Amino acid sequence: MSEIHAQTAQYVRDTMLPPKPPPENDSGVVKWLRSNLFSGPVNTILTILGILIVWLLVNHFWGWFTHSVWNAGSLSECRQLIVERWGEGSTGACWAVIRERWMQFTFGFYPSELYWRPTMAFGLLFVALAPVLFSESRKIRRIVLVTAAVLTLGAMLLLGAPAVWLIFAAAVFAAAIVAAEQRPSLLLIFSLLFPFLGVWWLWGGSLWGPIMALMGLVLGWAAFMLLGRLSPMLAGIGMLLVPLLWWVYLAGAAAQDAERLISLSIPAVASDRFGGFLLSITIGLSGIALSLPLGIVLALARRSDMFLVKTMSVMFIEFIRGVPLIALLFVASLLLNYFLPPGTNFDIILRVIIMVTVFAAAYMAEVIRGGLAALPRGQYEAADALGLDYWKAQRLIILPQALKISIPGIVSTFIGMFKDTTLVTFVGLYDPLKSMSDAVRASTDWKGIYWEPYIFVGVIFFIICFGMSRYSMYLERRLQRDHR
Amino acid sequence: MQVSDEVAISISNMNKWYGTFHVLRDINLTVHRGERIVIAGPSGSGKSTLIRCINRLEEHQAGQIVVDGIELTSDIKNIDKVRSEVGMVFQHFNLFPHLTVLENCTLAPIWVRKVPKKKAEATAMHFLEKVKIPEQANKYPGQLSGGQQQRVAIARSLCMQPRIMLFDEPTSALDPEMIKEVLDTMIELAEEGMTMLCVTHEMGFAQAVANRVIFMDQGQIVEQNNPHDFFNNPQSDRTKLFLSQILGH
Amino acid sequence: MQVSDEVAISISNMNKWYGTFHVLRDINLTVHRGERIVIAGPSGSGKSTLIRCINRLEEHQAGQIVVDGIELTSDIKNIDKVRSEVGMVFQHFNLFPHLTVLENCTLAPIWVRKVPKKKAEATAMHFLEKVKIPEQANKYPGQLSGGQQQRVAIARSLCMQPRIMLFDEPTSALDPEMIKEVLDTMIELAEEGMTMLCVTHEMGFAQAVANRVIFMDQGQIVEQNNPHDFFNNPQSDRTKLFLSQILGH
Amino acid sequence: MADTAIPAKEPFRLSMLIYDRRYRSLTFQVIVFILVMAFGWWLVSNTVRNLEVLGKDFKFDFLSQRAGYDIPQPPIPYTADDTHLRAAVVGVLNTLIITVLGCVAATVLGVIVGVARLSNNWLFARLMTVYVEAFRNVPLLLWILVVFSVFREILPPPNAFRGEDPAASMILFDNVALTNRYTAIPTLGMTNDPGSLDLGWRVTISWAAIAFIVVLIGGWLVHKAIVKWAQATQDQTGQRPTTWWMSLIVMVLPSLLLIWYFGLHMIPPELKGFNFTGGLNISNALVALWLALTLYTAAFIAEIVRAGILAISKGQSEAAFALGISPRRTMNLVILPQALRVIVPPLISQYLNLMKNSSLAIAVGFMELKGTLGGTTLNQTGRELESILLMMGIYLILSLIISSGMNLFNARVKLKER
Amino acid sequence: DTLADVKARGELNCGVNTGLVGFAAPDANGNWTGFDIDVCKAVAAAVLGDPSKVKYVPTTGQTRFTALASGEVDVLARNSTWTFSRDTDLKLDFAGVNYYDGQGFMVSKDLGVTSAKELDGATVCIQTGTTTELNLADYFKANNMTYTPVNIDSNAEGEQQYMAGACDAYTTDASGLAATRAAFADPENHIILPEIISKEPLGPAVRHGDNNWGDIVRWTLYALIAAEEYGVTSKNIEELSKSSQNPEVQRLLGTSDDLGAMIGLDAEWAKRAILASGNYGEIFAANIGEQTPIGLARGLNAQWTQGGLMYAMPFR
Ligand SMILES: Nc1ncnc2c1ncn2[C@@H]1O[C@H](COP(=O)(O)OP(=O)(O)OP(=O)(O)O)[C@@H](O)[C@H]1O
Ligand SMILES: Nc1ncnc2c1ncn2[C@@H]1O[C@H](COP(=O)(O)OP(=O)(O)OP(=O)(O)O)[C@@H](O)[C@H]1O
Ligand SMILES: [Mg+2]
Ligand SMILES: [Mg+2]
Repeated sequence: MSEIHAQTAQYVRDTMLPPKPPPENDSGVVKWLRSNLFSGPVNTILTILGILIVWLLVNHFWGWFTHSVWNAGSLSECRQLIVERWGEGSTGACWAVIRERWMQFTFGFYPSELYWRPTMAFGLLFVALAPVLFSESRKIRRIVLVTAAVLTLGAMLLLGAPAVWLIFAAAVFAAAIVAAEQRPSLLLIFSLLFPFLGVWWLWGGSLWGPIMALMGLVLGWAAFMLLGRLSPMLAGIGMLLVPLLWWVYLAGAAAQDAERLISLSIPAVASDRFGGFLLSITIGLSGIALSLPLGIVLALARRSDMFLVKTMSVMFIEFIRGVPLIALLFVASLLLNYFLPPGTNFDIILRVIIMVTVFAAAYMAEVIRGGLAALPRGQYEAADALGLDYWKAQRLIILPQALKISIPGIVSTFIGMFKDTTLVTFVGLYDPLKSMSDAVRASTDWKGIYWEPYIFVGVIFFIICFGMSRYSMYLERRLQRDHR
Repeated sequence: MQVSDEVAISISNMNKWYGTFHVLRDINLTVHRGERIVIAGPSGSGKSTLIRCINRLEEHQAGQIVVDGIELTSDIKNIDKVRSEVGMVFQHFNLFPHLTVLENCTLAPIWVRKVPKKKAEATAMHFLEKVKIPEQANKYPGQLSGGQQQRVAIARSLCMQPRIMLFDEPTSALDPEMIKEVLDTMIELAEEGMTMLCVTHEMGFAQAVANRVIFMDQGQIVEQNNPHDFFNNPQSDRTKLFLSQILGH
Repeated sequence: MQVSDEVAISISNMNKWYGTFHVLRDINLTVHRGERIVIAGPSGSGKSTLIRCINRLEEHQAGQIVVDGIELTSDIKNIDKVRSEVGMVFQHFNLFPHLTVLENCTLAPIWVRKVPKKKAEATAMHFLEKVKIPEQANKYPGQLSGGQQQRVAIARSLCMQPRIMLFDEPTSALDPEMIKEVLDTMIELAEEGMTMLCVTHEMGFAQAVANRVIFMDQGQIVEQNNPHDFFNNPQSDRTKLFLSQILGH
Repeated sequence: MADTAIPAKEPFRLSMLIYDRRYRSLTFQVIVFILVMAFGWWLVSNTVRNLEVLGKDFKFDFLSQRAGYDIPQPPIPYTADDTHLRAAVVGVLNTLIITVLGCVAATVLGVIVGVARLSNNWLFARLMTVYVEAFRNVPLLLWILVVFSVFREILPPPNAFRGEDPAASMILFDNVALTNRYTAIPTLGMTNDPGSLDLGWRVTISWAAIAFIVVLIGGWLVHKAIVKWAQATQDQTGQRPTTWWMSLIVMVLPSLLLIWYFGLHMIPPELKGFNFTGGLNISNALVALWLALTLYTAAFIAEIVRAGILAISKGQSEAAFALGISPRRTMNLVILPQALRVIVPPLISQYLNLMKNSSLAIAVGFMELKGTLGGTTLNQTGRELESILLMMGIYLILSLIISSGMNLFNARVKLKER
Repeated sequence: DTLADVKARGELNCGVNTGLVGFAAPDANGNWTGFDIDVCKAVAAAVLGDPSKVKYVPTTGQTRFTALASGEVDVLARNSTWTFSRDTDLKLDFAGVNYYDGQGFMVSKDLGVTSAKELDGATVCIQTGTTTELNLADYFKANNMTYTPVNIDSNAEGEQQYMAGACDAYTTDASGLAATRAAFADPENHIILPEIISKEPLGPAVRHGDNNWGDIVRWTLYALIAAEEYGVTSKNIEELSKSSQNPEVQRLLGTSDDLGAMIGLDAEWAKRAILASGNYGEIFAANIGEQTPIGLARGLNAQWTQGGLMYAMPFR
């Protein structure tokens, strides 16, 4: 046995081998079928089981679906038509009810001549969201904005929107599309204004109300800036107190006076006219928008090293997460009046939004806490080392990154909340699923109709939620790629 | 450090594809018992894939691999036999984080070799001493430094008393200070006559212990030679280019 | 490279504990304006902790640290003052990934020093030119190589026009090719007379620019000397051992 | 070298409350605490004033009044003559029953579906995906209604079982009847009835049941001992004896003996009058709610399980394979113990959700806590403040119990890090 | 003071059912119609002079009394049964009865049941949240029978349940039974059993304590009932207010004696209330009478002169 063995003799390849295609039995349809459906007995059984399930489902519902009636004035007419067409004893779906009432499922009891207003608000929402949700890619932003513009303007035209507003919406979209290309940061201004404009478009009335509400924020900011020179502590207190005082004592009167001077009113629509998906979306969106700041505060408090602050935040979050939303809704409808000064009485939708906000904030806090925890410590340290104080570090460095990481979680929270808005039926609001269906059934024409409204509402929910969940998955993947 | 005539691994005309991508092309390689082979080559050249084919972590599609007289086919029994004869150490250690160091080392002997626990633990302690970390036996992998973890990974493989050891870039995830301690362990192992296949870029190590250096590129064995000639007198242009990059740095 | 008589940092009898673990023990150190000090020592010896105490990223529990005439106590005003006098560069750069390079550099001047944006940007460009990457100003950190990122981190610190710079292993997370470009930047800085404290294992750098090398072990300053004597004639056994490991590898 | 003069230690000044790190956080906390307390006090004082204005009081004595309404299938004896308190307890028990049943079933189904989604059977994986997405993206309320209606529309009414040539027939040797009201199953009768133990509050438990429980627990302990012995043998010799048949005997045989001793037999349900009697009628409200909650929650659990398994890096299984450990053992010894750590925390929060979601039972008339205390009782007594606060308190306590279970688990399995 | 509040607001907040055919339901445009709705309209007409100045607040069985107590609604016109404890303990005041109802049972014909006494052992679907649950429990207990309740939250689910044979009997107020039966595809296959097991006087309620407001609602209701008694309809009211010689009618319509002033309203309050949707009989006929799909007979709700219980206190 030698140190250097025969086989270790030198070897040099003089010509490189080109790549070859893989052997035949390793590709093709048969191979796919074999490896994906029938590899082994267990898999074959599963495949057969799957086919069986699909066949059963289709078999059961096919007849009912194919016997669909789209044109009828009432359930009895539907039944008659089905019997006429498909013979005695056959059953079928009566989609005529959807055809007749789908506007009601969508807009509730919103005045039909004003349907264009929520439509516009919803369309412009995409402009407001563009910098937040679609900031990643120019192409996607372009697609979203253009699609939203076309659909919204088309819908507004069909719903008979006044020319002024059509032009306005078109102008906003055009400006947004241009801004998205040139200076995306301009879009943020619209995002900031949108909550106030949205409220105005939905509820109508005087524009001065939202303007004065916005004023409160401006005043808070001014107070912060002014007092900030004196002491950060005072600034913080001023930032909270000044807007609060303004809103409680002055804003209402100021809005009225201003309205008297220059009238900026559109027809008002009372909350009790909200229903259907309009109600769900309104509650869901306001819940998310309002719960975001509250959630941020709670998350920061929960991560704080101050014992009392942390404890209170934990207690609040755990309390809210420990009770069902339905209980909180009952609090909104039954108990909130006990907790507020005698004689205060405000809109049930507003009360529900408050409770939904509080509910969502607890979940949001957990989502954002996750985002905060995902940031490397180095970011905090670098901010410290540069001399930024706590709030500046949070605002400039930590939160922008943490919120971005949290967007998928926020979207999931929103999906959950959007689905949960169906529970408002238990406090007498017209959610699309139960109350609205029941309201439709309460008309003599459609009394007794059962499956069709449920299926319709379910499908719409599915489309919206599925779309959003896919979107959040897409975001998640993107973020994973970015954050390597 | 003697090499026997006995063949430990023999690979002939082996080909492998990932989908339609031809990763390994016509590989022919015979490894004798007691040989220490270092495999080098640019990233993506198929070094890891080759090594992983030897204990069937990847399947090859054409050609033959015979390990210790057992041909690797889809027969599960053969695969199990081969795997318990061949130890493998990964780049990222892949220790089991939920088990202590000792449990990591005794898991396979107990469940695969059916060794009594006491005996398995004694063996494990023996190998832990060999890699110089007997005092860490009851810690969890997460509590050790990278170099210590890699040494545990080596000990874990040794506990199965394999006749062949495969190393896939065992030091490339380590800090410079820790590389040395792992290499020392491997050198010691080599001196005991273990058959070793090692993918590494540590040329010092290659020169010190390898019988043979194999250079791979584009899924092919481009050059093989004894370390001295390989480094001082490379034949192929590719090898020269590669060496200039590695050593010039 | 002149050293003035003025004291920049004075640390006396400083002690620090993490819980019950005594990380820094009786540290006494005086740094004069213009001095360039390299701190070396084995892993876990407390080098990072010492440096982080100087700008109060960590709190010390006993003894005194006076930076630029300001004692570090729990008074936030003092802390803020010190931090804007002392720049720090981290091992992992810690750039803000959501801001462009330019924004990274202007953030602190604008929000802490209340410099007008235009002026801050001019300053930032000046320092980016100094670290030789003005053309990257509008990219995001994620688009740069490690060496470039570290140079941005240095520029970012310089934008606050600190009188003292702290470096914590600024090159240890970099690939060998990139180490040089960062060290060059640091050498240039040293030549301009910046007071620097630098934790590093780059002994070439230490020999080239340091006035003094401090060797730490187990939370204590074990030896300090000028670089020449430190490397060629170490006094303590620990230093000798350490140097043999570092240089021998 | 001129040393800088070292400033002397400062005495306490008022400004330190704001500027000194040590005091500032204290100041801040006190301010926040006072604000929160003030807000709380404001709420309470408003409530007190409102109660005064409405001429109401805040007392829980309505709980001792006669409830006056019936609850179908109360888990403990209950009639309309019982108090609201007892009705509330029935509600809590029903909530617990549905929660426990739901959690168990949802876990089983969720794990199966989660693994199935990773299966390499294309069709089956796709089907599971459809199922998961359908349930995750449609409101639970709709699913509850749908499942309930499916039961109602597909199954025959009890009177379809009547007559010479009935339209429907019982299954499992005429022991079980699936109707659109309930599932009628046999009850157990005993020829040798040992009587019952009175637990007080009109709750009784049969001695026979106690005997079975004791025997089962005993059997389980013996099984544990057998496993321990097997482990010891393995540690000694390396070979693990086959023990499953011993365990089976220990678990089953004593029960069989008891069955024989008590003369246990089944009393099948019989159609009498309008309904099946004699057996046990498990109402469809319970089953449908259970099924809907299970299907809904399982969809979420499936995602958690899938993510958990995917989170364990491929390297772990490869390392195990390279050691020659078989795929099944790899699952048991390496993958599952690690995946569990990832899976359990979100799993528990799904349990919490399930418990909270069970309050939707009012949609199908299953009388759990929300249906009794927060529903009919509230409605009949008009004590909304008391009822709802009490109800929220109970939900909160249940949640805390579940989540403290989670914290315990987390603390136990936490991976040791440097 | 509710009257002042309502006047200041210019709108009456009226608590109604979320959707009960014939009594209160919104149509596709959100316009409310129904028997209870017309009471709200009459009150609004009397107080504000405009029957359309009503905000309908949909309430569920659980939220209705709280909505009233908390001041969210001024009057609750939501088929609520007047009971002792509601009048006293819940601090409501019932202003009168606009519909005398009673709880009954509906069963399928092929069940072969003709009397509620034969329902021993039956499964009964109930709508929760009303007095029906209590009545049902009492009735079966009193008759020494057993039953299985199926407590369903909403009407639609309850009906569906009953139609599929998941309950033997459906129980709710007789008016509701009639409405439900009318909507079936096969109404002829279902019968309403003769037994009425409870008294369910339904009427508008107001908050306890504001007696003046209670008076207004009460006498508005009486005005509607009295109008029918005296033959005052929305058609002939203008004419009668000029020409009627009946002093009672004159007082009612405010042409002699200013009764309105006594309750803080003007003289023509009752006239406007009647004009809003007609007198009691007209309202009944339009919403739930025999000509409507619901097809309820007057029965107990006929005028006392016709042998019914509708009896307006004298306007004097
Ligand atoms: N599971 C896989 N599917 C498809 N392609 C793969 C897979 N694993 C590896 N490859 C590809 O096969 C080629 C060879 O990979 P391999 O990991 O063997 O290279 P390597 O020589 O070990 O490189 P490195 O030095 O980076 O580890 C690469 O091009 C790689 O991208
Ligand atoms: N936050 C902390 N809590 C507890 N112990 C810590 C903490 N940070 C560091 N330590 C410990 O303090 C000791 C000194 O740490 P330090 O990071 O200062 O070492 P170092 O000399 O910088 O080492 P390296 O070269 O690895 O960076 C180490 O033993 C470390 O484990
Ligand atoms: Mg590799
Ligand atoms: Mg360090």
